[in-house]
Amino acid sequence: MDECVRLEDVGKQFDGQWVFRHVSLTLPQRQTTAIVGESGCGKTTLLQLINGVVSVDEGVLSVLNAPIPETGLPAFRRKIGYAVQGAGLFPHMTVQQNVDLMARLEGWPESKIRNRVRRLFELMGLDSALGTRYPYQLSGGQQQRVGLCRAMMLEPPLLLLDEPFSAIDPITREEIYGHFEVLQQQESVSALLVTHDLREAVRLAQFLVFMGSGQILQHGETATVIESPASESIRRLIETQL
Amino acid sequence: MDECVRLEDVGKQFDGQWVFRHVSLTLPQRQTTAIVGESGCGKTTLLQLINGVVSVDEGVLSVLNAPIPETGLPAFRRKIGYAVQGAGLFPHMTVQQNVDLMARLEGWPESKIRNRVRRLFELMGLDSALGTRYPYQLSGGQQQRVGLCRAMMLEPPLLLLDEPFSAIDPITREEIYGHFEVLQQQESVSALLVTHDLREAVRLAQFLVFMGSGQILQHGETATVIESPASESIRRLIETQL
Amino acid sequence: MKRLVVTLALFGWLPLNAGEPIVVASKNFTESYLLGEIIAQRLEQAGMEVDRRFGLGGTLICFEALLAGEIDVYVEYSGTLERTILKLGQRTSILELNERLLSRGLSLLSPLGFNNTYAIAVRKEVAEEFSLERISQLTDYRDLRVVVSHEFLEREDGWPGMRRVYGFDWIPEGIEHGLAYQAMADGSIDITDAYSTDGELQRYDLTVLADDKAFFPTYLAMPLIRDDLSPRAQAAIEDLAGTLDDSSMASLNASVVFEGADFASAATNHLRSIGFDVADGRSNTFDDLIRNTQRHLWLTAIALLTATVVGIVLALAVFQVTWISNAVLYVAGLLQTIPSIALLALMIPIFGIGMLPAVVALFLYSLLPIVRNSVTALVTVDPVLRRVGKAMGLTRYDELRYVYVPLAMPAILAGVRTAAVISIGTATLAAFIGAGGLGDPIVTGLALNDTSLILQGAIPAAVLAIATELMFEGIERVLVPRHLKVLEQPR
Amino acid sequence: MKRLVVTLALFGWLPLNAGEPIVVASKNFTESYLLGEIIAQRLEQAGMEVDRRFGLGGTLICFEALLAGEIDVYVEYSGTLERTILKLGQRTSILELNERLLSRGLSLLSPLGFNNTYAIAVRKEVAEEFSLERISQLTDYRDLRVVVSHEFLEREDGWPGMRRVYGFDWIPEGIEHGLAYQAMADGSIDITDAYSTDGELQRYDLTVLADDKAFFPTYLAMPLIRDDLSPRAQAAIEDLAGTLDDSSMASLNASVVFEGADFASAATNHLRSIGFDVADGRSNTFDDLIRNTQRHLWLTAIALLTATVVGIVLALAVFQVTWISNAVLYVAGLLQTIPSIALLALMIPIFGIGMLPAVVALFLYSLLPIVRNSVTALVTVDPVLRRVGKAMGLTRYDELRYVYVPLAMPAILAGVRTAAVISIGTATLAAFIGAGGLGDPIVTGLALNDTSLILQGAIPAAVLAIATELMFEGIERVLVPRHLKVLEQPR
Ligand SMILES: Nc1ncnc2c1ncn2[C@@H]1O[C@H](COP(=O)(O)OP(=O)(O)OP(=O)(O)O)[C@@H](O)[C@H]1O
Ligand SMILES: Nc1ncnc2c1ncn2[C@@H]1O[C@H](COP(=O)(O)OP(=O)(O)OP(=O)(O)O)[C@@H](O)[C@H]1O
Ligand SMILES: [Mg+2]
Ligand SMILES: [Mg+2]
Repeated sequence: MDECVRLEDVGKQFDGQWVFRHVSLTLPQRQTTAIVGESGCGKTTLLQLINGVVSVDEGVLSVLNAPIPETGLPAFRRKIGYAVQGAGLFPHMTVQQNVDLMARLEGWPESKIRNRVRRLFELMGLDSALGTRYPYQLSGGQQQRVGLCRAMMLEPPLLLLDEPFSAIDPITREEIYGHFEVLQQQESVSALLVTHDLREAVRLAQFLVFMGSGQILQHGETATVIESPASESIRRLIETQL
Repeated sequence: MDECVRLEDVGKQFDGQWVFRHVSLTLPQRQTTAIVGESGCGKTTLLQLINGVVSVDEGVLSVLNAPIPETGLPAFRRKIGYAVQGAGLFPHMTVQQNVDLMARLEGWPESKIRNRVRRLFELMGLDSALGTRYPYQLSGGQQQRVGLCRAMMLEPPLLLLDEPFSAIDPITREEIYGHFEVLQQQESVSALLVTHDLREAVRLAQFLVFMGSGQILQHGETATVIESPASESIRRLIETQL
Repeated sequence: MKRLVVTLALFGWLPLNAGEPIVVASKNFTESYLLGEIIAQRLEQAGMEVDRRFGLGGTLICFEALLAGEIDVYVEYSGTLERTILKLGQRTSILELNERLLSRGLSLLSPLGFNNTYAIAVRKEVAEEFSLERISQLTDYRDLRVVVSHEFLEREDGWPGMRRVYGFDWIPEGIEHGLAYQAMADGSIDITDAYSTDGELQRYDLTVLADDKAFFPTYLAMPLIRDDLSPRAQAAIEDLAGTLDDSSMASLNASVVFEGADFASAATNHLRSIGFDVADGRSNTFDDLIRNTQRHLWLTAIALLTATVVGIVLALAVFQVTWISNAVLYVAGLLQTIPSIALLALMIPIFGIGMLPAVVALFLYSLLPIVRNSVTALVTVDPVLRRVGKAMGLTRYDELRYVYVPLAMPAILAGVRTAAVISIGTATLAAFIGAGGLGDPIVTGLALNDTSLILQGAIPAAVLAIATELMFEGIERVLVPRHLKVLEQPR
Repeated sequence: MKRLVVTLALFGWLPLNAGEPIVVASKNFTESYLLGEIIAQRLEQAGMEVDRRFGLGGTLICFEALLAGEIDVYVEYSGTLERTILKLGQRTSILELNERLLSRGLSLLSPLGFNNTYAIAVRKEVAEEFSLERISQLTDYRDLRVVVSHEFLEREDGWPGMRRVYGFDWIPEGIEHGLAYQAMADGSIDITDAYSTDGELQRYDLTVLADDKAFFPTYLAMPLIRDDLSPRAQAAIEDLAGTLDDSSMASLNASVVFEGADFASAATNHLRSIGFDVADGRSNTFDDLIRNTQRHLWLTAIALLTATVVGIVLALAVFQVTWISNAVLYVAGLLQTIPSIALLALMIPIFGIGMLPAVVALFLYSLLPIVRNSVTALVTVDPVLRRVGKAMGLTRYDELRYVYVPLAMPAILAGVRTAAVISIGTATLAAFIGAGGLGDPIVTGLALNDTSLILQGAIPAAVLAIATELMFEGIERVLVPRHLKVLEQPR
């Protein structure tokens, strides 16, 4: 199986304190890997490393079969759709502008942009009338879904999703799950999904990573992990949450 | 049973469009009421109405046994702890300053402030070393918990919690649930909890509100609602989520 | 930039060729003002538009301004051209002067008629009594009381030379020039030296003796023009050739100095007397006002536009490296501490006079507020959004364009607005270096203590400031993202 | 504010009582400069510190400045006090003058000796030939050629009065005053009027006749002081009483006007000649520099502090109502469009001369950048955070203090920094209204075309600008919230 992201012995510190060290992890291509873990254990940091927004302090990192390039980072990043935690929409752009900015910069024809935006809005259950609003005029869940649209706009081969459904109600979320699965097959994307919802992880991901503070506790195919948890605490978590 | 918040036929519009109309609702004192509903149906708006940050366009609203005062809004609001969706921490203040600002303005003695902050940090599973950091140096879940601490700092009789646990991992969340229940008994607060997690709602709330777009679908004691859902969609929701 | 120039020209702000007014200048003494005004009125009567730039500070400033194309015509004297400007030997023919000027793109028109040189003046009674008409006759009348100015007594082109040429063997006493006329008037002196167009010759009724041995150098007054001046304008000025002899120039001077006539009406009277049907007076205050305001607007607009572009680009280039942006701010600050008059004075050796140095000075003054506000605003853009921009794959340029600049826009515009208002204020000082604008009436008014003149500058400047504010409000409405304009007032 | 004043005083910026220098002023003509310099050097020799404020623009400016406590002493003439200042009848006694001055907190010291009034001057040979000593003798020598200035011929305290008092029955011819001396020199005139301390009396060796019928009003020169001047200083000045008679004053004037001596060394020579052992020359350039810089700093610091406080408070008061904040910005902009010289001139009738009007003008100029930046920054504070502040229960005041101001701080400081640098530049113009500072050497240097003098002002001003920038960087380090200083550079 092809690999999409590989970390070998990676470490990252802030202000001299290690967030994690010796993290080794391989994400398979065209599969979704879910990361579940304690708040503050470094999940967001991990996504930022893969995207190249923060740099690795230790170890080797390869993304899309190459180390993170020294030059041409913008082009590299456009192949990675990143839905940031908490939406992170540009307040000075309308919803439409937030979503289609990158496509315009890529020079997509107008019709292609329109179709893609319409499609994404439908998938996310967003009213197309929201397109002309500014982010501050949206509810939290609407903002989060706009952020998702923005991440997926360029049809990137790799998606980094940081708690992307946390502010969305269960019914809408269920719909999006369905669309997401279809999308994954059609567009054959690889995805890395950070979530606190174990049911969501099991539902969407073929692979599952349990992260503890500063290290990886367990990593494997979802079914395997669920059946044989590596530790008591993981077992308890699986029992209470599923 | 005393009532804590009462809405009669309340309506609110943005730019001429009604978010909801004819909403009538009574929240009992010293109980937790959970609101569950579609993203964008107006939950956050409802909390803001109760807090007086946005004004009612229609109907009658009474909070803590009085209409929202014309003058003295600050004093009124200090009796309401509001954990805003997405934390909303002040970026220019440290975590400590964010949490204890209101207590200082209220003139609390230093020792009382210190004790309260320490207690809240413990309840929320936050490392006390985080106190000197700025919000941008925290993970999403940490920020959310700091926002909760800030809301609860003044021991307000009424808590408005807007998806307060959405970015927190299940284990930490479970701990906080426990503390929350104890707290509610000890400090006898009333709480209004917006959540997308039905299990959370059932776990914490004595009363349950289902909100649809523009109206209230069902409202009652949690057990009653779970047992006899008012509509097919609520029934399905309960079935899939619990 | 080309498009900008054309646009501005359409609004009449830029002196492009089409319909461009003819710039008539003068030096800062009475005769020169009068000659300038006569030419200006003649051109206007011939249907052309004129821009008056009178009172420039001296021969060299006029000449340089003409070379630089800042002005189109002023009246110069042949002797001054010969000695002071072209530094040639004496008695250079006008043809030769013209040749040398032609090679520099200038051209002399025909002399106006009079020759403003030294002259020997005799009390009228005395001249009549002895039928004195020519200087050479003086040898026969030794007992006339000749008293000349100290300067004349000593200059080689004064008494010493004259004595040799005319063969006088006595040395007269010296006197203060200003006093000589009065001494002539009260009869204590019979003969003295004078300038041939002095108004005093008329006032004290003196007779000027002919320089029959052609000793005195000639200072013929001639319009000096740029040779790209339109043939129509040249012809109109040429019509004035020979219309002003020494005595009519002297009486024109006298009418201003002794009778308190203003330049404009004196010039009008003269032109009518020689058959040009010019309109009444001049003093179309409203036209002045419009022209000054346009010039002012143009000065500040150019300076501000350049400063805005340079300032923002500079800020974008340096804001990410603290020490470089500090260095830029220090330099901009140092420029700001140079007092405006000193800065304008410093500009002259580098940029000459006129609009260019004024625009440069205004540009330098405008930089600081723009650069500082831009740097501050760019540096304080929310770090979260900066990171999001990077993460999305924006290039360096696109980050600036789509994230930094729009988010910093309100503060950048605030800097530009401050700079605009400061420029409008400082531009009034540009009048000192002949750049015109609303400073013209203010400076003249301050000198003459003429409040209405001061207000002619001050009120339009104030109106301009307000208009600028309104314009920027419009710009802000377009450029500032809507979410920043939500000043909703939650209770 | 009290604490601030004390702090500044500790740094020697504020002229508080202790160790405060004595401010010696002069009017703007030679004799007054000399007298000011003599008093200044006498005080310095007596061990006191002196601040020279020479060349103030006229009698009223000096007198008002003294009343206002801006200066401590200058030399005034009894006749001027009587007529121009106090507007009393003629021949008021010095005692009476002093009484009236005392009630206004001023006091006259004893006359320096000379009487600068009209005088009748005779050519020395003539005086000797006829033993002329007193004016009354003139009746006996009618054939002497008396020619007086036109002004003297017509003034009531000139010839007409003198004629009545002395009984002269003839009317002399009139002459230009400047010419009279030369006419005397070449012997064409024997007698004319003069001022009794004119340097020309020495230069042309003229004898002054005694006014033996005491016709001419007295213009005795007397140090005019504030009566709170320290007894020690008063005593030191009083030592100069009677040490300068008409002829020594005249020769002092002559040494400056005709021999090119500078005021300082002329004063030194005089003081030595009357037995005061003063140090050599004056011209401690370094002290000057320090004093000018201190003064400059003080001017800008006061203006800037006030403008900062007023500007920010104003911005906080108005920013939430768009039309009011626009109106405030318009007014501030209009103030900015008034050219600095005109603004300073406008200040004089309102605030007199000295530091106050300068500070007011600088204050007005500083307002715009501060108010505009503050308003812009306050208006653009993130609406989400504003709402959170409300929701938490912050009062209006606490919202401003804990949310708006800290978030707007970088832009507010940028405005203050721009204002600071503009102030440092504009303050050089304050020299025009006697406020001192680094403009003093610049203005004098520009007038005298003395580059080293200009640099004595320009370089410290530049250093001041840099120092200010550095200081503000320190302030920013403290006041700007840390999260805004994260300029991390993600790749
Ligand atoms: N300032 C505004 N202008 C216009 N529409 C607004 C504004 N604020 C909110 N809305 C709209 O009002 C509706 C209710 O918003 P609200 O934030 O209350 O939803 P919510 O129930 O909290 O949703 P979520 O679960 O996604 O947070 C949404 O459809 C939203 O788009
Ligand atoms: N700029 C920073 N400076 C210092 N510490 C930081 C910084 N950013 C993050 N951290 C710390 O690094 C750790 C990992 O943060 P990260 O955001 O990756 O957590 P996370 O796993 O995404 O948590 P959550 O589930 O709460 O979002 C946290 O403990 C956080 O406090
Ligand atoms: Mg995270
Ligand atoms: Mg919400």
